[in-house]
Amino acid sequence: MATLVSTTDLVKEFPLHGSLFDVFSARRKRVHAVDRVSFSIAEGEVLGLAGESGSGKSTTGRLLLRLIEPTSGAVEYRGRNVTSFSARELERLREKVQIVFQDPNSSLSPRMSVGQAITHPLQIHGIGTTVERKERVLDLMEKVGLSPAEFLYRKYPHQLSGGQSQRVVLARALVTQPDFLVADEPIAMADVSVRALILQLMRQLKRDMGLTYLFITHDLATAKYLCDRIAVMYLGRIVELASRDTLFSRPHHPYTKALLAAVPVPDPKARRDKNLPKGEIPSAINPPSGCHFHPRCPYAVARCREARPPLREIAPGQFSACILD
Amino acid sequence: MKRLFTLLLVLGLALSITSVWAQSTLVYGTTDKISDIDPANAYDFHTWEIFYNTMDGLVGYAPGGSALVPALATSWSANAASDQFTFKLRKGVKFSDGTPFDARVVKWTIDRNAAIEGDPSWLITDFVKSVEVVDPYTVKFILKNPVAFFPKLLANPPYYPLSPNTFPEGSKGVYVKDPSELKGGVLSGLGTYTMTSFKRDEEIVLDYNPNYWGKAPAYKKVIIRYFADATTMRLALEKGEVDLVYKSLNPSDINDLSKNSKLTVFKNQGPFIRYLAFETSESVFKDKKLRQAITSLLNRPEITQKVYLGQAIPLYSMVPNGMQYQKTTFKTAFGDGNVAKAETILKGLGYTKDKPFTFDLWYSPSHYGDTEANLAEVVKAQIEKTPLVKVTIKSAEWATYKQQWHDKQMAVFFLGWYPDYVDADNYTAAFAGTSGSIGNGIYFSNPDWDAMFTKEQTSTKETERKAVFEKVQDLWVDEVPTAPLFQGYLILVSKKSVTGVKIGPPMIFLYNQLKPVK
Amino acid sequence: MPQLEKTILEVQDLSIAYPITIGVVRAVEGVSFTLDDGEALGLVGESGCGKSTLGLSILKLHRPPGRVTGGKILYRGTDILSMSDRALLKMRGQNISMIFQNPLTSLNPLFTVEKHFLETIHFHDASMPRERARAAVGKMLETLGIEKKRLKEYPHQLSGGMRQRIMIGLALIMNPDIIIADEPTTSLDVIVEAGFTDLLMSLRSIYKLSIILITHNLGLVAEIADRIAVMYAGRLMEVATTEEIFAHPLHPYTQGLIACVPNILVDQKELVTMPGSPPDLVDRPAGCPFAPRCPQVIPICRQKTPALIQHAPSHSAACWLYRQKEG
Amino acid sequence: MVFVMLTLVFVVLRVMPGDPVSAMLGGHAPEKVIQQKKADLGLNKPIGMQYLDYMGKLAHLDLGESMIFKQKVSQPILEKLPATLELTFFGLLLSLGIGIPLGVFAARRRRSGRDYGARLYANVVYCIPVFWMGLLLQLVFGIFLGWFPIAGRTSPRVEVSAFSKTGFYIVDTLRIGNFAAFGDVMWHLVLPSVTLGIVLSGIFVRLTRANMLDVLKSDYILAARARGVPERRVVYNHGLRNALIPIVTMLGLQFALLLAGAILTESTFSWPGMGRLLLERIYLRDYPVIQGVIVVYTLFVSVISLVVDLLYAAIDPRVKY
Amino acid sequence: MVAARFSPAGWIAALFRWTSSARRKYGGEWWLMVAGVVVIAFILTMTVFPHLFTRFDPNDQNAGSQMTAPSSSHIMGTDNLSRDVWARIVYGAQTILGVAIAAALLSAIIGIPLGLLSGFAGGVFDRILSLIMDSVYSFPGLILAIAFAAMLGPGVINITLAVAVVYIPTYFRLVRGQTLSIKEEVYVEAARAIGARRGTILGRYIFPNVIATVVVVLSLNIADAIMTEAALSYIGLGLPAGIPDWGMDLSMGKKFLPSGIWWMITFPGLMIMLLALGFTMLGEGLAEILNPRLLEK
Repeated sequence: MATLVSTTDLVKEFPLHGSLFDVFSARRKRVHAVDRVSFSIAEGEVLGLAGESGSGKSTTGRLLLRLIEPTSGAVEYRGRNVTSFSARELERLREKVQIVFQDPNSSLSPRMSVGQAITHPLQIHGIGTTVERKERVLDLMEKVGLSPAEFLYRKYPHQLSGGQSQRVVLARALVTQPDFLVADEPIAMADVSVRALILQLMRQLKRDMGLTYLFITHDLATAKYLCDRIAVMYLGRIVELASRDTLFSRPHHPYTKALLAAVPVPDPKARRDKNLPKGEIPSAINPPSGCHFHPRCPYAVARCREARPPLREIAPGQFSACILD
Repeated sequence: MKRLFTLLLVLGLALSITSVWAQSTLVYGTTDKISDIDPANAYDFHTWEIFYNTMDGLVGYAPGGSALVPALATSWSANAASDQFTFKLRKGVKFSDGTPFDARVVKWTIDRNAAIEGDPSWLITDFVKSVEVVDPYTVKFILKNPVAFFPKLLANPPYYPLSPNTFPEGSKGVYVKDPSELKGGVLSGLGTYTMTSFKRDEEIVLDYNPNYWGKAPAYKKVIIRYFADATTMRLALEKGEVDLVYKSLNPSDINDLSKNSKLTVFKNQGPFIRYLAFETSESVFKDKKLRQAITSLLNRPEITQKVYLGQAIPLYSMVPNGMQYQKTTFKTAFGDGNVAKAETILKGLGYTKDKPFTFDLWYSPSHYGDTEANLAEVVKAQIEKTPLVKVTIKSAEWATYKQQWHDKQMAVFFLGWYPDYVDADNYTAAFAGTSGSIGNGIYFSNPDWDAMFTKEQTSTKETERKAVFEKVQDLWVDEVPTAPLFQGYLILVSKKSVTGVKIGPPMIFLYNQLKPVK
Repeated sequence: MPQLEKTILEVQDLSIAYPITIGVVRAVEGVSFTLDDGEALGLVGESGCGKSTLGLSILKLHRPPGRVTGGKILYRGTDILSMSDRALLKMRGQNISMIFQNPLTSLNPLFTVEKHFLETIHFHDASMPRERARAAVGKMLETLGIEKKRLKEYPHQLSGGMRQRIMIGLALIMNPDIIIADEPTTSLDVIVEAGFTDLLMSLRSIYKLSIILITHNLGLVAEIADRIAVMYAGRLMEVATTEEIFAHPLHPYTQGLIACVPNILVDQKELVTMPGSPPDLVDRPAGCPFAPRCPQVIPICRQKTPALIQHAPSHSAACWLYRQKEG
Repeated sequence: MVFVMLTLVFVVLRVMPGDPVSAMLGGHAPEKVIQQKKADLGLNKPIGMQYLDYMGKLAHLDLGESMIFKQKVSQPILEKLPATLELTFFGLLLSLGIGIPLGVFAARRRRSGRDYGARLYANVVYCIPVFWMGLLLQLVFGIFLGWFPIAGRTSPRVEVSAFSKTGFYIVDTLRIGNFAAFGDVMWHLVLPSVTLGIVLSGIFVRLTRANMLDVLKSDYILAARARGVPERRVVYNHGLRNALIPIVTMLGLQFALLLAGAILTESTFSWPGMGRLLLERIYLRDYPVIQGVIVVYTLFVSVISLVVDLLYAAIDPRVKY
Repeated sequence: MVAARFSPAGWIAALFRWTSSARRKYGGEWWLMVAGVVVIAFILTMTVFPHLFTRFDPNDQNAGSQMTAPSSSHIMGTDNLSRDVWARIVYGAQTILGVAIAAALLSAIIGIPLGLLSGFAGGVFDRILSLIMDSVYSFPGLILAIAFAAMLGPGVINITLAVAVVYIPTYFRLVRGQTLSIKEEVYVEAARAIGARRGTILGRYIFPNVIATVVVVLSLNIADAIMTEAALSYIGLGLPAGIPDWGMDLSMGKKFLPSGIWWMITFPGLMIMLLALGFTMLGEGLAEILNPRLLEK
């Protein structure tokens, strides 16, 4: 399969708004939100980006669309370097590359009706006539489960339920028929039963519309359900990247292992001993040296403290940033 | 809260009991303000009043009258041409700082005040060519032109001797802004009192000057309290917190206070007049017919009643009531509210109901007290009694007002006049003489009139002057460079316990005349 | 598993309503359950089902203008709802205490950790000398695995997991019998969540606690709870032991709920979904609240509200399907 | 901020019509003298130069000299400032004293009768023009009842020069132990500060209520209740203390309102403060004094916002400097 | 909506339906707003049809005798120039209301676009503008109005300008603040993600969300402007004589205070308060109604 989207050594640093004295110090403190991240997504594939809060997974998602500018590194879409796109090119790109955010309510302008919100991308990209647009929007609304579409078309976001809002957001992202969708924790805010519906819908849409996803999540269980391959991030770096089956059956990186062990399982018979890492995820302002995970890692050795471990292929298709075997 | 209230109540009570004031202290309230504490620059009534009491002149006015009497000069004489005056000075007089008073001091003072070129310096420089010390107690003034009334000028503060020792060295040509700049912090004068404390806009304390050459006053201390508004001053008087108030109560307050049995109201025609000034050179009122028309519409008794609640006197000549040479020509020529006459004139000029004569009437909202807006409204209503005129009222603060009349931006506006010296000349030449009328924004100039003014200014013959002034007043109703409106009262209200208030036409108020009675 | 020997808390037919400007929200309706000494009860439901209101009402802390419209809450036989204010203050924290969802906002930002503790001790035992109070706090911190220097710190200086541990410490400092944990881990990351679960379990045995765990997270209840009560639209749908619920869920809602959660241990081809959304609590129609979404709905479901009936030892459900079978 | 305001005011003043020099000189002054004076005062230079001159002087803390009266600008300001400070201090004290308790009272029962009552009070009081309030109080308590003096800082019989040193009459009278005068000074403060205090209390009722409502909704309030903390302590110790943080941060802005209110109060009660000074000198077009007063007001506001920042840092442990 | 077209009865019925449902929904806030609207409507009618309210001319100096207390012929008494106080109030409403509304609108027209641009564009432009606006804002507004009024001189237009200047920063800060926070909203990011240009984002996503707050502030602002206008007139910097004006009439009455002439100050002041209160209550009511987030709690 052809590569649709890829990143090479993507870096994003945020300057810190610290105290006055920082201005005088030689270098302003910076947060390394994303630290040399490289991956590629094949056409039709679902890549999962998993990690705890503060791991830089959402930032990575936004960098792919150039919603924020990368500090360095490149993003390629169909072999073209998105990072060097002009404003016009970027505008056109957004017909084909879309994103869905975590909180559907805040993703919709309170003063735009459902119909207006979904139609707007068509207007921006000059697709269709007014009549065609409405037809297309109503069609899509039915498809994503917003029915009766005619009725919901006039509604405003505060009149919708959480599940409906997320469907509106999905419809808006898909109305221009993109081929790549970044889904940034689309179900994190939803209720249990709604989650299942959205996941189901996303799976179905992928099949129907031939979509490629970058699926960002903190929940490995949903990642397992939806993704073909999964990348695990820790403090801005990818620590492990593998196909779903490999990752869940033969995780390599200690952090991946810890993450898998910590996931609560809705099965009383499956209560297990958890070999949990110590403490909590450290601040990204002053990350630990070497392997960021070493202070919490039960297997850490002296070498882990010294240098950043490279992401290496430890088995075909399985990459891990751990020096241990 | 309640406890605090009680506490305050007790404190207030204690205050009223403990403040037993010496009988010899007078608390005097006024809404006036003091300007510079130096006769070389001060040029306002209130500050001059302080000078009358803390300094003394070579000549003075008899208390309550307008006759000149000897003061620091025991006698004087003029040469035949009336352009040299010689004064014999009183001996053994000392300033409050101990400096002896002599002819040298007089010359020093006149020279200093002339050199500083302050606001009132024209009172010296327009008249005096030089001062000569004839001997230690004789001084001679040599004038530029003959001036019949010259001794009257010497009763004004710019001529009052100053003690040279009070002024710091090197202050030549600079006037004093604040007593603190003086040696000893006190302006040394020859008057009854010395100013011992000065807090601008709050209070001034005058204490008896033991070096004063005359009789000791009954009140050894006078505290002048400055009130921001008349209302407060009135209440303070009613509560007995001040003994005497002078300048300026509101008309409504005067009416109320007149009914108060504990108070005495001293009321006299004052030299202060109000008038409408026309810009006669370039504005619409260049045409004297229009000036006549507007003047005929004025209704003076209505103004004094409506706006001043009876506390002002209608005025029918620029020369005030009770003054020598007055001839009320406006009464005979226009009367009051003479709509018929106005309409005849206006129709003659082609104005109709549909094409009325329109103009802006200007006033300055605070310079003459807070009644100005009412004055303008009433005058507007009077003028608009005829449909042939439409008036728009406009106002500007004093600084702007002054600039606007200087720049001929106002066609007709309200003005008032306090005399520089009490003489009909100062009520006529000041408005219609070429130079005087520029200063008041009237820009009236007529060589015949100027000749008449020169004549009365240099003449010492009463009949000659009378003839000139009567002619001028006759001509005034034809030319109407200004339209007299009304004359103010001098009103001083005091407790019954204060007696001896004497204020004559020159408006000199001497505190040493006051006496407390039980 | 502790024996079900003594009932420590009993909720009888509790109803709570919120009058709002457009009507009355019936947040909790006719809920009855018991909690035994030393037992951990999981109260499971989606947002808006009334589980938080129920939890708060046990401390008589439901937010105004909500009021109890019927029922009783008996703590060791005494009705909490009719307690005096003074007795209530004593009971809160000392007999029953509570942990909240968001540990950052649940700590007063202006108070140090120590002040929170000392304040709590002071109001329950004013006579305790300050030194002894400090010692008790120190011991508690040790139990929680927190360094003592943290006492002088303010909440914003602590990490999320640390704050939640402080919250537990505050809840336990007066040695209560019951602890109500309202979504205690929702704001925590998975690994921290797992650590918190471990801590809670160990404290449970140390302090001989009864726990009411309010959550929407089926994984979490599966790990902690002995018994589970499933709530939907203000009503209890099913109550059973944890094993029973996961092995043989009776109520179609419970079945749906379990089936729609992705399970990391299983390979799911398709998730079961429940279309529709919970009913509006203002104008609730007659009948089973789940009826409009129920795949197995029968006519009676829309007419009469089913009661919670025991179908097996320690397994009750409110569903017409099983009443019919019996009947 | 000082810089911006000064520049603005400088420009405003220079385009203002009216000529301070001819206003100050009598009508007799010859043109030559007027020009001379203007040259002395630097008024004949281009505005840009005048501005630079002024700023240069200001940098040396020199406010210049009055154009109308021969005095340093700092002199009238130093004389009037204490009066304004005394008035605003008591006004603020009173408005906080009324506003905060009433706001808490309202917030504790949202949408109850007492809540609506307190809000009505807040709105009505806020909409009362300060000067009207002052006049009504004067009318009732000064004229009809005669309980309080309606103007000035002291009675005419109290000899100010006997104690005036700092200009803060409260301090001055106490310093020399003249309790009669102290009583008189306090007595005069009552109506003006009540006027100012009441009118401003409306804002603090609103502020306190809104912030208390927010705070009382927060989780730590619930958590404190759940730990058995008594209600009074929950409201005042947990609630009010947290609610005070935003109130304190807003205090800087409220202070501007207080100063504006003080001008009107001063004008109504003939209070010899900065506001009256400003008005008088505006009529006279006394540029240097007007500028000086603005400088002082701006400094005043800046100092207050600095104090507010420090206070904020002191009460909120989350803020660090 | 469509059905009710051309049918006044339909409109009224719809209005009635809306009001009754709103009344139930918002309770106290609703009555607050209604009270405000009633006061404003009353005074507004006064400005449009003054002759319906009084038979006297406000400038008629022979309406009665001087300073008579309220009576059946002069319900609010007469002033020192024998004018009817109530007639002055009725005609004076035009002045104060006109000035206040015009000033508030003017400052909104200037402040809103500046705030939008400044908040959206950011950078040096934003920093300089913000510095200026913040300085002006934190400075006592009345003092600024006084300075401007003194500069411009008395007059209706001038006083409007002087009042307007004071409130420009209010709108600027409000709109800029809102713009800044809305700019960070996810839906704006979403708009960028669908390829919307900056202008489109500003016009379709930010502006409509800002404008609701502006309406509330406008109403509260008019209340403030009313009091500022009255204050300027009161201290004599407002209007020249001849135009009936509440603030000026109030200050005219001041000097008759010790004579016990209470009606000359009481009634104009009361009207200022009522009018300001009307707009405040309208604003407060709108704030509660337009901000549904408040009601969820």
